[in-house]
Amino acid sequence: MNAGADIATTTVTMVDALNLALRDSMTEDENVVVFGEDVGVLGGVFRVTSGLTETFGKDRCFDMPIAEAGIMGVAIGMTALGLRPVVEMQFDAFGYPAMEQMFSHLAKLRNRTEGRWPVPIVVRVPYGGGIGAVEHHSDSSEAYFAQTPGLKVYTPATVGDAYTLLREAIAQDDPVIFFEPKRLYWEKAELPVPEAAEAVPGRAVIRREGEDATLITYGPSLSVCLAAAKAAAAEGYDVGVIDLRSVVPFDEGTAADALARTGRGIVVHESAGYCGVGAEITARLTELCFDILEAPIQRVTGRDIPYPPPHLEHHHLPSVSRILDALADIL
Amino acid sequence: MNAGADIATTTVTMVDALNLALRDSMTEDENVVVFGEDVGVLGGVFRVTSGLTETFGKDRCFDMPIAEAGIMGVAIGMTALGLRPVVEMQFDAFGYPAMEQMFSHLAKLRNRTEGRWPVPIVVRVPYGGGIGAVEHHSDSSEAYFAQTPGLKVYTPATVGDAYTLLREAIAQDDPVIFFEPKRLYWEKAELPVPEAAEAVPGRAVIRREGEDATLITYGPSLSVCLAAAKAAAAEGYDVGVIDLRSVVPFDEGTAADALARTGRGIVVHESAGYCGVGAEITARLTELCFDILEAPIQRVTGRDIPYPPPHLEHHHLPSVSRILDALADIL
Amino acid sequence: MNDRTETTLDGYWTPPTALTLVALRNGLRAMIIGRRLDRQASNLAKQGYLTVYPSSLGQEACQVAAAQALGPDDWLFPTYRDSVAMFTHRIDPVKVLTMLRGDWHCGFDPKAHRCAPHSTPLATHCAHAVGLAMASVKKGEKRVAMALCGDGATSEGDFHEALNIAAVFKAPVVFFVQHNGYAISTPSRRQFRAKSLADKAIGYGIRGEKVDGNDFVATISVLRDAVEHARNGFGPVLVEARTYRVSPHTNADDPDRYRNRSEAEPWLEHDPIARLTEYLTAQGRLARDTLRDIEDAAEELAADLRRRVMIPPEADPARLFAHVYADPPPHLQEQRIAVLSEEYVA
Amino acid sequence: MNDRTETTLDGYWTPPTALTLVALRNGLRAMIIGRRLDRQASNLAKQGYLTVYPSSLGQEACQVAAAQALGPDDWLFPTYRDSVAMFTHRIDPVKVLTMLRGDWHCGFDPKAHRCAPHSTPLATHCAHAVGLAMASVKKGEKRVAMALCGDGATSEGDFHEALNIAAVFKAPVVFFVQHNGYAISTPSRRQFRAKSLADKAIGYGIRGEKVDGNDFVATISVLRDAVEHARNGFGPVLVEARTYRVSPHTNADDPDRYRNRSEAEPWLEHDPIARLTEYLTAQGRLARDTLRDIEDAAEELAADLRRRVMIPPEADPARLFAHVYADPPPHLQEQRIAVLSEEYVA
Ligand SMILES: Cc1ncc(C[n+]2csc(CCOP(=O)(O)OP(=O)(O)O)c2C)c(N)n1
Ligand SMILES: Cc1ncc(C[n+]2csc(CCOP(=O)(O)OP(=O)(O)O)c2C)c(N)n1
Ligand SMILES: [Mg+2]
Ligand SMILES: [Mg+2]
Repeated sequence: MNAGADIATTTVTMVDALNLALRDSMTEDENVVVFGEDVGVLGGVFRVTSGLTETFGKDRCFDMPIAEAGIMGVAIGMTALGLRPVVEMQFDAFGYPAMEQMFSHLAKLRNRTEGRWPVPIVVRVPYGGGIGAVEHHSDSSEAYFAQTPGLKVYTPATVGDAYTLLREAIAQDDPVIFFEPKRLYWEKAELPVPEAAEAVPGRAVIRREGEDATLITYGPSLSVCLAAAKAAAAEGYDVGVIDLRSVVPFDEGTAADALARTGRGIVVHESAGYCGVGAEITARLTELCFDILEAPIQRVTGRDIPYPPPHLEHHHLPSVSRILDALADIL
Repeated sequence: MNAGADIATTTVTMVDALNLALRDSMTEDENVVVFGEDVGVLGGVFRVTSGLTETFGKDRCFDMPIAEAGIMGVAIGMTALGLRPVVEMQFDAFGYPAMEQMFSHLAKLRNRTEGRWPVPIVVRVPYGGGIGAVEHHSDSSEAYFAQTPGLKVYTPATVGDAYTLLREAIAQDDPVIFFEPKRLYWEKAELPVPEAAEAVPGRAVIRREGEDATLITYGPSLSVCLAAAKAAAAEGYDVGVIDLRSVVPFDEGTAADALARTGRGIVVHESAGYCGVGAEITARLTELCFDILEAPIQRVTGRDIPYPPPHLEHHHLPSVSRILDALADIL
Repeated sequence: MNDRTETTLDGYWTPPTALTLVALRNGLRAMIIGRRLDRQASNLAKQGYLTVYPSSLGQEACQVAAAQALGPDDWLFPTYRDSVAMFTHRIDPVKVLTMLRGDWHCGFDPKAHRCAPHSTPLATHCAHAVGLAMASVKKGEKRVAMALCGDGATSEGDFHEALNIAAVFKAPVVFFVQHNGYAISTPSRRQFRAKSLADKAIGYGIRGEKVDGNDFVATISVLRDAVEHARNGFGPVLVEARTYRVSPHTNADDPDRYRNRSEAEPWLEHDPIARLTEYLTAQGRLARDTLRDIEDAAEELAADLRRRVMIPPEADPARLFAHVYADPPPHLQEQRIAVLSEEYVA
Repeated sequence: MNDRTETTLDGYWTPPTALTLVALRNGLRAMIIGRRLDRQASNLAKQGYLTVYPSSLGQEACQVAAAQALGPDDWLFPTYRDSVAMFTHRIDPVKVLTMLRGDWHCGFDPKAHRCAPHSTPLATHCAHAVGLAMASVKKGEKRVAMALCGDGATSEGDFHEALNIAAVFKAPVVFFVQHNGYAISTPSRRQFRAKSLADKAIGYGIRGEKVDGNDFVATISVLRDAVEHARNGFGPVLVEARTYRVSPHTNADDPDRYRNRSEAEPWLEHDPIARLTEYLTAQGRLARDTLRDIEDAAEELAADLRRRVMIPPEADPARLFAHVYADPPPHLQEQRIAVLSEEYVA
């Protein structure tokens, strides 16, 4: 079932790409194990782990009791004997019970033991809104993890990156909180999977070049930014878009280079703005580009409110019009 | 034992001031209850709740089993019948097990119920380092809470504010995460307590005027900033210091006014810098003062590492010399 | 720990305090109405009028008994699965469904109805029930809090902490576990290994009961006893009701991926509504007319529910900002103004 | 649940698999040495050479039995209180004390010693033990993991989740609770209401044992059985040892605020070292000389510990950055350079 290797081009969803990444990693390294709530025979509520139990057996992909802290703790313990667990938190907010395990152990164990006990764990977190889910099902908690030293934070915005970033997250020795934008799960792409493997984590990618202003974003907001850039083009503005791919590490070089050309930037993300990841990006890029900036870097983010109910979520989320408004302020 | 009312001037520590604030609030409103781990007959490991059980009875101040999520959940349930719990998390990192309760319920319940179920809870968190404590005992987690909509985040830097801010936190209807700088617990001040009640939360205070640059800080870092300002004065620089007192709400007006005069600012805090509170302050103030800034706002913060062991913590913490270095960069 | 399953799977358990005929008829009525509203809600979800709906089909005895075992000052702490309990607790069905419909998170006044919002984060509300119960004792009141949860939720640390704290403080709480065999796709044998969830009571030093959750008579009797035990200062009670989740986890779930349809058969044979109907009929206590009246009332309520849910809810963005804080910080006030002015523009 | 307290409080429990004389002498030796090192550590803390020290005075039977019940591939998951268990597990005392001394968080190689760093966040390491045990099974190994914790830690949700998961997977873990009567100032009656913590085993469907934790013979026998039970695929075991925390919580604690000194008396009469010494002496199995030899060895080790702890540890700031990540992000590399260059300046 190592499908990636011999298929030239195939149309897959992000769910498929993630599934394939898990399969390929599990095939390559028998220490990779996958577990969480309903990830076995059901294949996860989003089907990302579909068929893994069938292919690799119950030993390699299995259901756990509903105990997120316990799941995280078990994963940590397993690394002592060389396993490389990939765990799923069913929805973003349901990872909160595991925060003590993640902040006090996952993030710190390598450091505490001076590298003797690395914890190569990937925590997959379906995150964000825009899918009309009821309360507690649409949080975006990446900033909590981004500010925790010892953790890495990845988030793909494309089907290809979903594959590549997940593969890389599993392969490396640092713990990675892997944020999967739920509303992109069913996005499709033509994918010669192994060849798409150009995404280097920690390396942002320029999704659109632009001379007038730069949008800096990640995950679910990339498509909104691309749409905004297109709309701006119709109004005569040449707006570039940068996809960070990982929040930790943050590729400030790529972002700063783009900003240096345009002198104007907007950071866009879906999670709340106050003390969000956008604040860090803004502060760092301002420091790096202070003399070149023509206007203060703007932020277009989720509002500083609990995630709204489905009928109201569009008021919360960054939208093309909010980005255009912000562009109008600085252009 | 409502000691504050009739004492003219008395020398107290921050621990005493906090204890007095609890006493005065408990006397004034019988719905105020205090609980947590070892807060009863022991009076808390830092003695902040000393004597409360004796004075107010076991019904008003009591020990709980060691279950932080449960403690937080119990507090939330109590508010349905009008109680106003003040709970203690024994050390900052030991509040992590309660994060789901804090993020998914405490922060959201008023909003979910459209104001029908307010949750007037104060969570007291002894935080920060500098006291030579072993691992897991020196975290500063204010940014996690500052970025959670629905929560307020206070932190006193003086003995007087410890009293006033805690009183106000207990009196108001929003949940407040109240960060107490452990290393200031034994600071002393002359305190005509009720008269010192000038601290308005959400209102920053200028601790030192200065025309050349502005240090913006809170909690345990205030004294470091004041010392740095003094050292800078010796070198001929007139450096002002602003104490925010609360991170949510953030009094951007006071900070921006000061910055507008100096054109140069440094944000100083002890928690890790990456995605920390300083990023938000920097980003907002840059936006407000963009045209007036002579240099990018600098940040002097804890390093982005797990809190170090006692023998190495001084390399981590903001110090006078690090602040002076940052000043040298922008002056 | 008392086990009242054995005696009831094939017969009917005789309650220590006799249930009045009125109580049994009320139970039957609420079960029939509850099932009808539940079916209506499932349909509304399929048709897109609700975002999602977790049905409690087959669990009506538990749902109704939970609500009906409570006294007039007692509180209910339900989960997403417990809409029928909330209907029975006399909350307007439209307001119960608000969260699932997606116009707001909670549609009713929790204090007026003595009912917490549906809890989605599993087991977290168990501690809320304990807090309320402790506050009640402190205030010299005699309220009992009943926390509902599923078999899966018992694996969470929050469940344990709540039970233990309640035990230490002898808090008047009834923890009512509807053991319906599944947590989404995970069967209960992969959730815990004990013979019975009620066995956990021993480890907390509290009273534990196991009951046939498809037997209304047994379930309400056990719950009433539990409520009075708690109310009278004897401490919390853990009640496990063995039942079966006949429906998918929610309308979005596909149970064919993880269980055989035939598995449901014995449970359908023990359908709680059929059993109580049969019992009352056999005893000559249920006239055909009465049954038809109930069914008519159920139809009417279902039609009313459908009609009202189909009216598009108002979606005023001002609501988003109105109650985040009693006293909002300045940055939020700015955002509120921005959102509202966008509205005027649009 | 087996209760081995009653039989042992006044006598000595006869183990099912006879303990060899060597095992008993090893136990006594380790207890005497452990207590001496523990006292040395307490003194070093008072004198400021350690930041803090939580003594296990009076709990030596538990400490030593825990370590000595393990086989050569088994792992220990200790708390801050379990330094004596770690000494017995053959980790250099100076390295055990590194965390408490404050030069680094963990001073030894956990994998080489099959011992996790002391866990401070209560009960969190219980799940780590489960994970290790599950990995061992997956790898076809026969390792057992032993997680130590206190009575207070059993109130945490993490304790529950770990036991439940271990039960479901029949993971080879021994959860060993040293019930020493206190969690800092909180007596165990305010921590839980069950008659015995071992009763919790029933609710998890696993084996539970209660033992007199001041009786070395009983404790090591129960733990050995538990370890072999787990190793042989019968699932986890919960062992509660009833003992008493003779010392303050740590050297910084003042127990006079919350308990009467007289409370310790019956426990001091059941001192584990005195009991085993008496037992062996009464049986003619312990020569005066042997005892003196052990005591001499203990003195020597304590002196060595003192000497080595008093040498100021090196405090190289490069350590702060060396292992935060395998592959550090750029902002951290910058900080590393900044800190190191500050160093060169200073
Ligand atoms: C803390 C948390 N983790 C995970 C989930 C996702 N989730 C929702 S329902 C469910 C299964 C719950 O099963 P059970 O407690 O048996 O209740 P039932 O649905 O059977 O009524 C899960 C895992 C959640 N809501 N909260
Ligand atoms: C999660 C967490 N909460 C609180 C604490 C603070 N704390 C340290 S030791 C202790 C008491 C633990 O008592 P017990 O488990 O009985 O162990 P003992 O100290 O008696 O050996 C507490 C509350 C902690 N370390 N971790
Ligand atoms: Mg269930
Ligand atoms: Mg103890």
